[in-house]
Amino acid sequence: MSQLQHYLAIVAGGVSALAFALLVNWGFGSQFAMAAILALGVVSLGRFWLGWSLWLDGAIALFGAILLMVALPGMVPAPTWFWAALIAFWLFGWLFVERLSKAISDKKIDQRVGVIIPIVFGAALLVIWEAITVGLAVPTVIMPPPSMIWAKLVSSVPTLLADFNQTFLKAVLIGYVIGCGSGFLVAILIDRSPFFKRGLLPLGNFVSALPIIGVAPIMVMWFGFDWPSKAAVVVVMTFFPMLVNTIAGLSASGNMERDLMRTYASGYWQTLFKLRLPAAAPFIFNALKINSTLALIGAIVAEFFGTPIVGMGFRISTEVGRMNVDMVWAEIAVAAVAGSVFYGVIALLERAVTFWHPSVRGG
Amino acid sequence: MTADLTLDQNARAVSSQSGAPAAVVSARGLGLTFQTNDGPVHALSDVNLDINKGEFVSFIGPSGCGKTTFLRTIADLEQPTTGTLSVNGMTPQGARESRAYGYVFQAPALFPWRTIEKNVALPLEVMGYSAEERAKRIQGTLDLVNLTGFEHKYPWQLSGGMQQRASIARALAFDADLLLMDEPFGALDEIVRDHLNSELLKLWARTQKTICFVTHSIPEAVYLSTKIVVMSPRPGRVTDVIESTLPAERPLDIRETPEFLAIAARVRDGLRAGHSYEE
Amino acid sequence: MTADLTLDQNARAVSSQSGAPAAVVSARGLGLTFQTNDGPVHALSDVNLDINKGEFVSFIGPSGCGKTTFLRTIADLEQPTTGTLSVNGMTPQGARESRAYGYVFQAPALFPWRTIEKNVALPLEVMGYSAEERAKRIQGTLDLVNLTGFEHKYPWQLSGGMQQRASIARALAFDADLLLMDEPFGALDEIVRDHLNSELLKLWARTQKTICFVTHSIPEAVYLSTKIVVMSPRPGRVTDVIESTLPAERPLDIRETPEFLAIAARVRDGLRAGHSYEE
Amino acid sequence: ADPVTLQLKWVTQAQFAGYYVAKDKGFYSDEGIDITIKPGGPDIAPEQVIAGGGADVIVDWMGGALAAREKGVPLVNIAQPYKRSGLLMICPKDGPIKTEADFKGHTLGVWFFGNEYPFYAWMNKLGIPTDGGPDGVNVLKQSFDVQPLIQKQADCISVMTYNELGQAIDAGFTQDKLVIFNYTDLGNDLLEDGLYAMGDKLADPAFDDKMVRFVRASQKGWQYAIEHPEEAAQIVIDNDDSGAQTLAHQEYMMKEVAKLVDPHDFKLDMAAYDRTEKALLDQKIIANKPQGAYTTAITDKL
Amino acid sequence: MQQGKNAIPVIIVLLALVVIWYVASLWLNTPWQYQVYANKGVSDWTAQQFVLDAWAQDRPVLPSPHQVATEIWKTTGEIAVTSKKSLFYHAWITLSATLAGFVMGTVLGIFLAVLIVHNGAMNRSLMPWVIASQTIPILALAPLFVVIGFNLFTAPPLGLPADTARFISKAIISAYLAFFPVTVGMVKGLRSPEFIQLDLMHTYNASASQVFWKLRWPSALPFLFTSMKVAVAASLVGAIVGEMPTGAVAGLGARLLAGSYYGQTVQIWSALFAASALAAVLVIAVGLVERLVNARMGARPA
Ligand SMILES: Nc1ncnc2c1ncn2[C@@H]1O[C@H](COP(=O)(O)OP(=O)(O)OP(=O)(O)O)[C@@H](O)[C@H]1O
Ligand SMILES: Nc1ncnc2c1ncn2[C@@H]1O[C@H](COP(=O)(O)OP(=O)(O)OP(=O)(O)O)[C@@H](O)[C@H]1O
Ligand SMILES: Cc1ncc(C[n+]2csc(CCO)c2C)c(N)n1
Ligand SMILES: [Mg+2]
Ligand SMILES: [Mg+2]
Repeated sequence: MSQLQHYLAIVAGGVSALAFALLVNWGFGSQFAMAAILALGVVSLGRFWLGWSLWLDGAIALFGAILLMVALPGMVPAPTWFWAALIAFWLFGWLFVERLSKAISDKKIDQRVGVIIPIVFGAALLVIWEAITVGLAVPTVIMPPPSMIWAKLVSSVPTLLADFNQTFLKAVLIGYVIGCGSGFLVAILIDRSPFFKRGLLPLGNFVSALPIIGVAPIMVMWFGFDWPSKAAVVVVMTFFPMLVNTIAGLSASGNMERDLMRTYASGYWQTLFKLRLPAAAPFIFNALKINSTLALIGAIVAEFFGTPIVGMGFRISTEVGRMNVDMVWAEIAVAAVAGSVFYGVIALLERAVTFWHPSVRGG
Repeated sequence: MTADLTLDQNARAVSSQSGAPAAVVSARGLGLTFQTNDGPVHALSDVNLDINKGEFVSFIGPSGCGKTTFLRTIADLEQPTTGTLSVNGMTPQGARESRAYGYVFQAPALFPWRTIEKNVALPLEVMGYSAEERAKRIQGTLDLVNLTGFEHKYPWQLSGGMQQRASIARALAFDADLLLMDEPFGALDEIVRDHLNSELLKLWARTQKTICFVTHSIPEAVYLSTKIVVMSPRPGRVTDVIESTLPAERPLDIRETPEFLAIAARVRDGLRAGHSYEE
Repeated sequence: MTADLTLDQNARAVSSQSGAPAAVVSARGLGLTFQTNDGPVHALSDVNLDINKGEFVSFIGPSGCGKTTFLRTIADLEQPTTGTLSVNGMTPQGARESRAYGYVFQAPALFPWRTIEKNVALPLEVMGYSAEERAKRIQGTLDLVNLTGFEHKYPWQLSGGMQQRASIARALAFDADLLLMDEPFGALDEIVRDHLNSELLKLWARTQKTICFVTHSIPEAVYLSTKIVVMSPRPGRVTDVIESTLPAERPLDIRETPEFLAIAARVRDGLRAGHSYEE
Repeated sequence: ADPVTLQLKWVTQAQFAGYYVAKDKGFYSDEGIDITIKPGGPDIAPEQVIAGGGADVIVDWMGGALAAREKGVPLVNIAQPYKRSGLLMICPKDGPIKTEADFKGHTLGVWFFGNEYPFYAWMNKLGIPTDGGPDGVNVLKQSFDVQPLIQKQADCISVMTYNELGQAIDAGFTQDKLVIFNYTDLGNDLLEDGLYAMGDKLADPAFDDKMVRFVRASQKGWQYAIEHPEEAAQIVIDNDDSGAQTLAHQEYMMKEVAKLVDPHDFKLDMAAYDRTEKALLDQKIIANKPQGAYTTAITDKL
Repeated sequence: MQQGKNAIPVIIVLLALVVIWYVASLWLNTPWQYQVYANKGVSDWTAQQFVLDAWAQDRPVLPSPHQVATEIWKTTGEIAVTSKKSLFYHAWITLSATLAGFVMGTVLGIFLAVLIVHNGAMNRSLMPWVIASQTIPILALAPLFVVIGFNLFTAPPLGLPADTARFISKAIISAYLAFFPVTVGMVKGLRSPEFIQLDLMHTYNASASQVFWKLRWPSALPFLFTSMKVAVAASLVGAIVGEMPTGAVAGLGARLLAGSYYGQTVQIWSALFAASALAAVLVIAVGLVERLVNARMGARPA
């Protein structure tokens, strides 16, 4: 056990004991299961003599969190033992993750089990969020609890779908394809003219650092209210990163490789397709990944400046005005999931296409 | 080992009929100066050299003396600033465009996204060979370098020595009878290197190509060559051209014979003369 | 060359009083297996070896045979899976924590943001030497490797050979009388290498350190060592230990003597026996 | 002095001239009030600011305020300076829309963020669906200017008499070139720009007293502003941190808002309240009849 | 040298862009210009006059370059920097939030990177969420966040003044955007020492903090600067977007938005240019610091 694990184990056991005492003092109520889990937490201090499976730590954290969530609605504001128990279970979760990660790097547990770790982390955040918002009776117009957001999410599926369709499937995807596609083509055109390349590359680099999001009102003015103006913002935002990365990628092939093609008296297009584009693939994917997050942001912000009454940005700004903050968060959850999936798909594609690149080969 | 071998032999037959050995590479007063930020660098100056058909010529000299530059000039990858250079009786550019040579770099420079087979196919694709012809040649040259069975591996799945052999196969796949090799075995360990050296000698004997070979290793140069060109540091000049007196048949332990050691000593003296230790 | 030299000589005096030469490194049935995704790799198996104080031991063997692994195990950079290993009579970890050895890697591994002087100072800073003491030692060791005058240069302003000398100075700067060197001259050209080899021999004679030296070059191994350890490929075993019969005084041209060539031939035979060409 | 924070519904402009005048003329300090005026903006919901404790009193439209009440923010109307609505829907005369009957199948620009309730109430009254079907109207979330009209992106747009209408006129759409639907004239106006405070805080007599003094000073401010429109416009400009407002436009706006505000009577008109409440209930913007959403206690004490 | 070589092409491309801009501005403003003449009843216009008028409209669809240039000059050169109409004043407001956010983001980014590099569990649990955090459209959250943040900071127990609260809220959004590139870059950078360098430190029996300060930190510096250039640009975006919902009070974002409320396209474009210039200055400033540090660390001149 590392030093950190040592301390975590001691503190987790100690806080369990504290929570147990507070619970007894509070007068049990019907919290027998909770008392049992806390008692188990105290028993875990025995690990220093007997050993204790890391899965047991995980189980304490999991069942403890479930019991807390079940007990929560009936006790607002939450009593002191509740907070002590929350801290205890969080510490067990942390300890579990520490130990699991250690076991994986020591190759004692399969690599793939590692996905639990970020899930535990995310779940812990949600539980703590729920506990604080509900347990401290935070006004829901300021911060709704996850449970309320979830309820809103499942009850507003048709609205959310319509918004998703408008913003993501139309504005984002179309803008993304046009922006990335034209950035790529222009890069290839420019690449043939060293003059243009020297003139445009510094400018492109410069423009990609600018707050392009500021063109959103202009695009709405030019392209109207519906999704084309949002797609236009996405096009402008994604164009330059693609341009700059593709140009950089096209000069990424090694001198030796280019000399090799020269010794074959290979033509421009042959060298382009057989050497330079494959070598540029990692750069192009880099731009595709950057752009996947930029595109969503651009489309949503553009919807603040005038839109038909559907779309994720529209919904967010309107529902903030109506104080339906749960709906706002539901929309944000959809955006986050859509964004992560979008990013993930491109990352997978990247792995498949640039399978040969050391960064992919290496795992 | 089929079409290209036959072609090679025809070529030989023609050249030998013409009497005197034909100069495949011929440099006269060749000079090359790089313009850099710190002023001009004279990489080559007044190089005079003839390389005849079927010779195995090694270039040896201290680091930075211009060996690579000379090879690159032959390959039309650099333009000479003074003097003349002809390759197969043409300008270097003409020779490159008629695909007169194969070039093997110090690093294998295989494309990591292509399998070994596809890497060897690369020059053939560029030069427009038919799919059928390609398949035949790939098989033949991979055989020649002992890589049969590794067609579908990717370069990173092979050891350094195997990668270097694949890059040689790639240079052999098309009909060039001049082979330019720039420290092809520099990165390999001594034993693998010994092995590839003797394989290269056999290949040379079989195909009768003309080979220009850059190396840092004295034993390697002596073991392989019919002619050793010793170069001095910048401005890169040829200080000695040593014709090997070793027999054509060279087992590896020829390297312990007095004759071998005598040639090696002469090369070493030539080298040491031009070397600054503080470098 | 001051404090540490004096210490060294005291140490020698003590060890020679005790009669039999003390084993600085002693391996008994040493084995090391790496667990990889493709299954276990046996890098070392059943290695038995004693290295005595003041010896210069070279390790030679085909690529991947475990030379580096053995050196790293001595240095406590890898943990043996079977057998025992003692360094200066301690466990490798104990030896490392008492800073019993200096390690020179194949690449100079100088920190590019530090001047030569500061690079040599690095281990001294880590080990908590006073500023005064540091200055003295830096001067001494840079003298020893002939780098006086380059204190304030950055690594990239030096040639490869000079960088490698700086990295040796870094390993000498603190009082370790065991020096572990893993192909320190592998990346240098032959002439520079010859030069550094004779410098290293002089240094060894002056400081009386124990040196473990990994190399791929047969002449280098024979030229430098009092003892040559020949290793075979995986699973890495010691196949031959050759005690050199060459005199202590070794001019560079000793390499053309029959005695030298005989030892070299024995090493080569040992090597070839264990080498697989397909690798 | 007692600190009071006022959250406006929109950016600093003559729409709120009375409050700025009261501040700069020292009417608030005369009443022992240390005032902070927070400008709003397109994405600021005053209801949310007050719910989070960021303000003591807000300027709001009644639609938004009653909707927020149902969300658990106990807003109470304490005074109603604006008696008439300034909201219009305007359409170019050469366009397809001449009367209410022509709306079907056309595109209308509407402001959201709590400003959409009067429009929905009106459409509800006309029985026109707003989901974009062939029998309904197509609704756009309108941007902040009259561009949609100029660019013909919408057939009609929302404007305020005191603000965007001026811009439209500047852009060449003079009154004779427009069809104008006036929410007040059509009887569709929902009360705008009232003052709201939190019901639970009002229960505290000290707070109640503070509000009385605040409203009294505000009323003085409005009286002064309406009597001295040029000076009021200049005061607004002086208070505008964005530096975006022009004096000419603020003078126009001051002149127009004077027609909507009654500076001598801040009492809530019960008829208007009842109509607003009914429209909101009919449109299901609120589900239950609100209780205690206004108090006359403050205006009675003036 | 490299820059000198590029100067001429860059200038020519820039000139070409200006020409294209003029043409586009004429083309986009033409329809409205016809309308203007029609409204005014002017019919005897010449082509030359038409072009000049189209380039000098009050609210053009695309303002001409000289209009933007004049506006920028008017709002920078001709008035005191402290005036609320001065672009410098607004740029400073934005800049201060940007810098605060940038510093916070950089510190947070480095902190996370250090955690991730030194702790396996942190690496596995944080890294995926760090990536996911950027797929959340924080910019969409900005209104909510700024309002909530603003309320939290101004309300007790913190009770900060409004300006400070607004400043902090903006800075936090900026920091949220800035930390990501820094974390990613620093994780790479702190892992960039080669194994042999780490082994070297190990042979000296160096402690974790010695390895960090003598090896990891110096080798990560080049990565840090590269990511800081991205981060500073991202913080500026964050500050600008953070200004949009805070009540359009001050700052370049507020200018942008205020311009768009009133259809002041010239103002939008000049704010956009000011923002771009600010971005350029910030990136160049980070680049200068980088060169200074590089020189001190004896890096080989490029
Ligand atoms: N493109 C270039 N621009 C400027 N100088 C160059 C260029 N290429 C080579 N040089 C210089 O020309 C000289 C000869 O270089 P070359 O690469 O031919 O040496 P070499 O003999 O192959 O050395 P090595 O054994 O290290 O490969 C060197 O001083 C080198 O620095
Ligand atoms: N960290 C590791 N994980 C897995 N396998 C390893 C590791 N390090 C070395 N090996 C394997 O152990 C064997 C011995 O490696 P080692 O580096 O000791 O060889 P070497 O004799 O130094 O070779 P070379 O001459 O190429 O340096 C090789 O097969 C190598 O692939
Ligand atoms: C997004 C947006 N909402 C509203 C208005 C118009 N407007 C100006 S003042 C005001 C509120 C009156 O108290 C309203 C609705 C706008 N221009 N943009
Ligand atoms: Mg070379
Ligand atoms: Mg090794």
